[in-house]
Amino acid sequence: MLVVRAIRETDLEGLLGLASQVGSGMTTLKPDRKMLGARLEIACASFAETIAPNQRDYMFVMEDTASGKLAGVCAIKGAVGLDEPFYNYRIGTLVHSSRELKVFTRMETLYLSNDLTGSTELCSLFLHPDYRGGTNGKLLSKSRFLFIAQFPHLFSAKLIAEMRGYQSADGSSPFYEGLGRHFFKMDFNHADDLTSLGKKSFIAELMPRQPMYVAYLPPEAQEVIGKVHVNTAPARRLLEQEGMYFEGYVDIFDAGPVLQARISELRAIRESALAVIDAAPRAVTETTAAANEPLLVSNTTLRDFRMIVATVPCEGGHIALSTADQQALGCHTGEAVRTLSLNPRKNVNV
Amino acid sequence: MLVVRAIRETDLEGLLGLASQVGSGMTTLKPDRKMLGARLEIACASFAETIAPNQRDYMFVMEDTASGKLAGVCAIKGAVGLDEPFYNYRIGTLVHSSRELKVFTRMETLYLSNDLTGSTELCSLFLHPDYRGGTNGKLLSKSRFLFIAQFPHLFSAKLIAEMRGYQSADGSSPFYEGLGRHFFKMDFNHADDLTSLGKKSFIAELMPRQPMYVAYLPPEAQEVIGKVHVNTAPARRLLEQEGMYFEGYVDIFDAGPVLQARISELRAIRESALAVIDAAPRAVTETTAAANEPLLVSNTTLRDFRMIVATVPCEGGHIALSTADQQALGCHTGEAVRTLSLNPRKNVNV
Amino acid sequence: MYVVRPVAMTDIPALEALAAAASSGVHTMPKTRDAIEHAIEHSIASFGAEVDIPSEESYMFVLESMRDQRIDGIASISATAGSNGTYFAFRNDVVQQVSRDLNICHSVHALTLCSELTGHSQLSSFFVRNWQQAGPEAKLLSRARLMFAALAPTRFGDRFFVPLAGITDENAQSPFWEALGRKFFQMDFMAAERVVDGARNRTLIVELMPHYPVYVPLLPGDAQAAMGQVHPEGELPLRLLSEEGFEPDEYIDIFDGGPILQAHKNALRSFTASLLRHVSAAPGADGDAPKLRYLVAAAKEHNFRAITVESAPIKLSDNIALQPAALRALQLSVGDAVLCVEI
Amino acid sequence: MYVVRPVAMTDIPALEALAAAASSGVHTMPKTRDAIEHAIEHSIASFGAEVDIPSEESYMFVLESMRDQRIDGIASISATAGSNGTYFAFRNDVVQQVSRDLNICHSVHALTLCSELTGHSQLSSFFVRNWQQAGPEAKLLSRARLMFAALAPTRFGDRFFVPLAGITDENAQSPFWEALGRKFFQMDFMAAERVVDGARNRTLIVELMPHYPVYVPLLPGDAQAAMGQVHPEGELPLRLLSEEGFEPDEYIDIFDGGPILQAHKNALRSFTASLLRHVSAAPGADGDAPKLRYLVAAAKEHNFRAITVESAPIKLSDNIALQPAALRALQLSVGDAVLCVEI
Repeated sequence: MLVVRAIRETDLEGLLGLASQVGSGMTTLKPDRKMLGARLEIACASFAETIAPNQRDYMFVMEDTASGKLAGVCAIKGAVGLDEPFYNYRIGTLVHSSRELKVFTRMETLYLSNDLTGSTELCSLFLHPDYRGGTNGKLLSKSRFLFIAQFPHLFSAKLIAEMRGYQSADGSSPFYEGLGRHFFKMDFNHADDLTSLGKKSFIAELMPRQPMYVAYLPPEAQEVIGKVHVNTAPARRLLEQEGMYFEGYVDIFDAGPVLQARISELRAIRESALAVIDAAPRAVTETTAAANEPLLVSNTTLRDFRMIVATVPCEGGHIALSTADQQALGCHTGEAVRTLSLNPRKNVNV
Repeated sequence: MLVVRAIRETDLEGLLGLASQVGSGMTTLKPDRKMLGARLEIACASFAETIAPNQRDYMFVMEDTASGKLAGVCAIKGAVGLDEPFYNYRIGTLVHSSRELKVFTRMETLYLSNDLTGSTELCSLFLHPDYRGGTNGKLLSKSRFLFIAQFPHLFSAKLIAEMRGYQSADGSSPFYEGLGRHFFKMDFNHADDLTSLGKKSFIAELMPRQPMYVAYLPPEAQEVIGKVHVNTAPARRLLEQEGMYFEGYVDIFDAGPVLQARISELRAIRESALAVIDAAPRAVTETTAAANEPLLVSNTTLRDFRMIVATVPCEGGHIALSTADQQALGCHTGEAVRTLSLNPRKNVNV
Repeated sequence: MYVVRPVAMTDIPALEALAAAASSGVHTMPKTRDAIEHAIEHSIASFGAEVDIPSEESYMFVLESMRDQRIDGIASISATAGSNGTYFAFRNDVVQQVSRDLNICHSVHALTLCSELTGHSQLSSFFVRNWQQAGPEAKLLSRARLMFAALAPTRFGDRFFVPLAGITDENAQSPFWEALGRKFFQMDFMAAERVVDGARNRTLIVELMPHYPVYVPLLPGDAQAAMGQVHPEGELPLRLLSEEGFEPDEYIDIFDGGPILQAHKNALRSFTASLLRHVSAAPGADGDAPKLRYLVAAAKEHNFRAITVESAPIKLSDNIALQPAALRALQLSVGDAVLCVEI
Repeated sequence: MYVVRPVAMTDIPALEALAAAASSGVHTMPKTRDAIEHAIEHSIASFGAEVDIPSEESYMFVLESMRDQRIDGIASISATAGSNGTYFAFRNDVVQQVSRDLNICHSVHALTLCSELTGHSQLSSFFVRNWQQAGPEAKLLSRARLMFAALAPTRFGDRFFVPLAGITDENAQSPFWEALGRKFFQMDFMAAERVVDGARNRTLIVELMPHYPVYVPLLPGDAQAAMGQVHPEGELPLRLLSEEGFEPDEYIDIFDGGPILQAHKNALRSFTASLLRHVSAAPGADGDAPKLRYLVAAAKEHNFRAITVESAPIKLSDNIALQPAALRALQLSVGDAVLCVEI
């Protein structure tokens, strides 16, 4: 069985193993023992609540309980941009209109901004190739929403997730080639690496500060604004199902979209519910398993947060969980768990 | 009984009577026969669908069926800013940080923008003083959401509502005195009137174009950014209940907030439902009236849209409506109506 | 011999003929009979006005051949560029980009819509017939305006500028306009020039043109290449004005990217290198003493006239000796004051 | 008689004494022994360098009394302002606001953080002992730097500027800083000057200072009033440099709002009005011929020296007659070239 759980100090080797599978393009998860060790320490302090909420970095691992191997990782940063400025381009609209000439021109504009400063961020999602398939990706990605729904007071009002931007077949970024290269005079990967190393003062030094009309960019660069890397499209859909939207913020280098939501409006906040573990589950599950929809189920403890997918009946505030499920969650009959349907219900009105 | 309904050509006199009660501060509803007549014509064409959706201006009146008098008015503009630029200030964040000096300064910034161009707008809400009280204000304001839920395809993805900004006891606007006056060199009311008359090219000519740090403004001006006029606070709360939020856009003159929402995320879209009018309502209503919560109920026809508040049982897709209610809605037993609880349900998770 | 003098109503037919010879490269020159008449009337009124503060005055000069009274050139100077509006130009800013951590140092050019030329004095409408073969008379015409300004400084600002037409291709398309103006105006270059009537001080410019700086590296190559490039018909005035002390790099035209030359008057030779001298009668033949070419202008505001002469160096003398023909051309007598500058 | 000459290592004690007499009003002057030593070494190396393109050179001059060899003043000039960074200033832009519909026309000032002075040559560190009573020797010291630049133009840019300290109150608070810099730096004016060490070319400036124009009407009255106002100790250089041709309105200092004077070299008298002459022996007493005061500088880069003399007008002469004492001060002989300008 796969369990998503709060990371522990003993996970460092497993985490390094996962990171070594990541490859380029994910600047926050590099197989660097020192960096990952430091991050793990912060993560453990986060679940132990020994550091302030906006300094926290909750990391979760997906463990295969059969082998004890780590199958994936994901994280929630309490707040971004409070130590180093967090930059985005925001896409706005400017209208140029002359009644005399009957000209009405609507122009998109890029503003260099730190608007998302202080937001809670979903990040560092990686699922080992051996485990891709079924509901594993959903469980891993969506686990964070159930965690937020259980502990909303720990987070900022705004939740964001940066998506990797579009790349051409040769791995280049048309947006970077059309804009950033003129100002940074270095390769995309080099510039991107520098930001992940925290060397961000060069952005203030080199980046054009003034709002820019999108129409100035070459068509190839214009077209990819807000578009994700082809490999990232499924991850984007999962987040959108949970109520996250592209609201016009993009990465300054590759123009990848930032998805965002008010935490209070997340599907997990609106639809997740507490349920008491039922005393006699077995008979029920066997008869009606097919009729049940898959549920995300988590325990309610911060320090040893655990979560699984279960396809069991849940009605009237009661849930039927097998002994194995209860063990995976570290829960017992009669205790409360939080549940959320894995897939969103269709909205009949739209 | 009070019915909110699509406006008709014959309502001009009643509308002028209402407008004469409005007083200053509401630039879109002045007792000017020519202006209101022209607007009424557009409204009638809107309900008749003889003009394009983004040119439409759906006006609703609240009629006292006992006297035939008009008790209130409200409207939905299909799209703003497509003929004349629609200006706002957007509040953004810029971080100025120097690691060398250990200085980290987070500054709010005002950007002159036309970002809301093309949005659907709620506007022109006015309730006659004789009718203020009970659920009348709610019925009038919220009627528009039920209309949108019934006809979502007629509107833009984004819904906005401009709220009147804060004024001092003497009627002056601290924000205008701190900012606009330096550039417009005229009184607030004069500038505000000019914009309502559509003479907006002066904004392009006179308004400062560059982003501005809020910290440059006098403290009195900074404090009122996004604050509503004291008389507007109840209207703001009603809109917020329906899922509209202040997202950082304010009026360029008085810094009154713009509330906004994705139409797909409105409470009315998520929670309103169709119900069939029940054949034998009487017995039910008498016994359980106290237990029922008040409902907004509307018919489903665009051209003669009508809406009331009813405190009747509604369950399992059936609603019990009295003959009087049915007459007010222009509906009959067996036909479908759209319903939405007048007050939002509490979200147990937040 | 040529003389430069203020335009007169009798010059209308001559100016019409000149306008027919000029192409689109001189967009500030009046071309229709109405426009010419109006410009002449305005010039006569300007010369006649008592001026304390420079305002809407515009002074037009013609280049007249003394031999046959033919008008071979025209040149104007306006007291202020934006007297009935705001004069817009792109300022060519240089942004230094330095990152010590990354050891990067380069500069980026950015074009900013600015209105600071509004109060400056503007030179315009320079055109000489057969400009490809023009001789010293072209220098005379171009500089005479500035000699007038040097004589009547209260009629002008402290700074002067000259917009010169930029380059267009064989289809009258401007690569600079294609990259910039078209995106906002949504029309062809020539159509846009028509709607603004060659002016750069119209309300619709601030309504339509970009409010934020244009980073030059983002422009297509042909638009970048067109920045500051002059239309072939502008090459002559560009050369003459550069010799005078004008500098080309600070501003360019918002429509076609043509150069806008500008200078503080203290940097112009007509102001700093001109010498006030008195007229003396020319000796007969003064043999083979070395001669220099001077522009000589009557030192008076109300019957301003200017010619070129060859003369012995006057740097170390209080006088300049003029032949009777020169005195007639200037309508002066021995003993009168003249302003001279070597050309 | 005073002579201006390049600083030498032996001047260290004299410069320490001078620095002690100067207050905060000359923030560009080296004040500690280390700073003074370093500045002198840098100056000597700069004078000794062969320069093709102006770069990090900085030339320091002292004002020496010929009678007692006392050093009574110091003045510097740097080849480029931003040789090790970007030199930041506020450009004082004027935005014309015109609405024809509303019949409104006014101009709004806006301060824009700019780096365009980076490549210009900078005058700095001007200080004269007892400046309240300073006579013509102050003019000599101030202008000698520019005469050197006129003699060695390849060592300098085409444009020059001089930042002058702005005003502070009795508590060393700057009203301009309170309204602007403090909001970004979150510290006192003097603390900020300490962290940047008086420089305007540090990375932290671009990190912290505002990226968008500051609309002047939004500043508090006392900050607006401080814009372009000079510290009392700056009044003397302000007057001298204004006479020279510098203009004060285009830039102000980013910290205290003090004036930054600037000019193109073609607008400076040392460049345009200086005359190259040859030294002739002074006649004995030349009676009551009218005399003018001239600054006379040895026309050579490597032992540059300058003095002031009274002389008959030299405008119409190829020579200037100098007394033996003057020749000794300049370390020149009859027949040598000098650059002269009336002061």
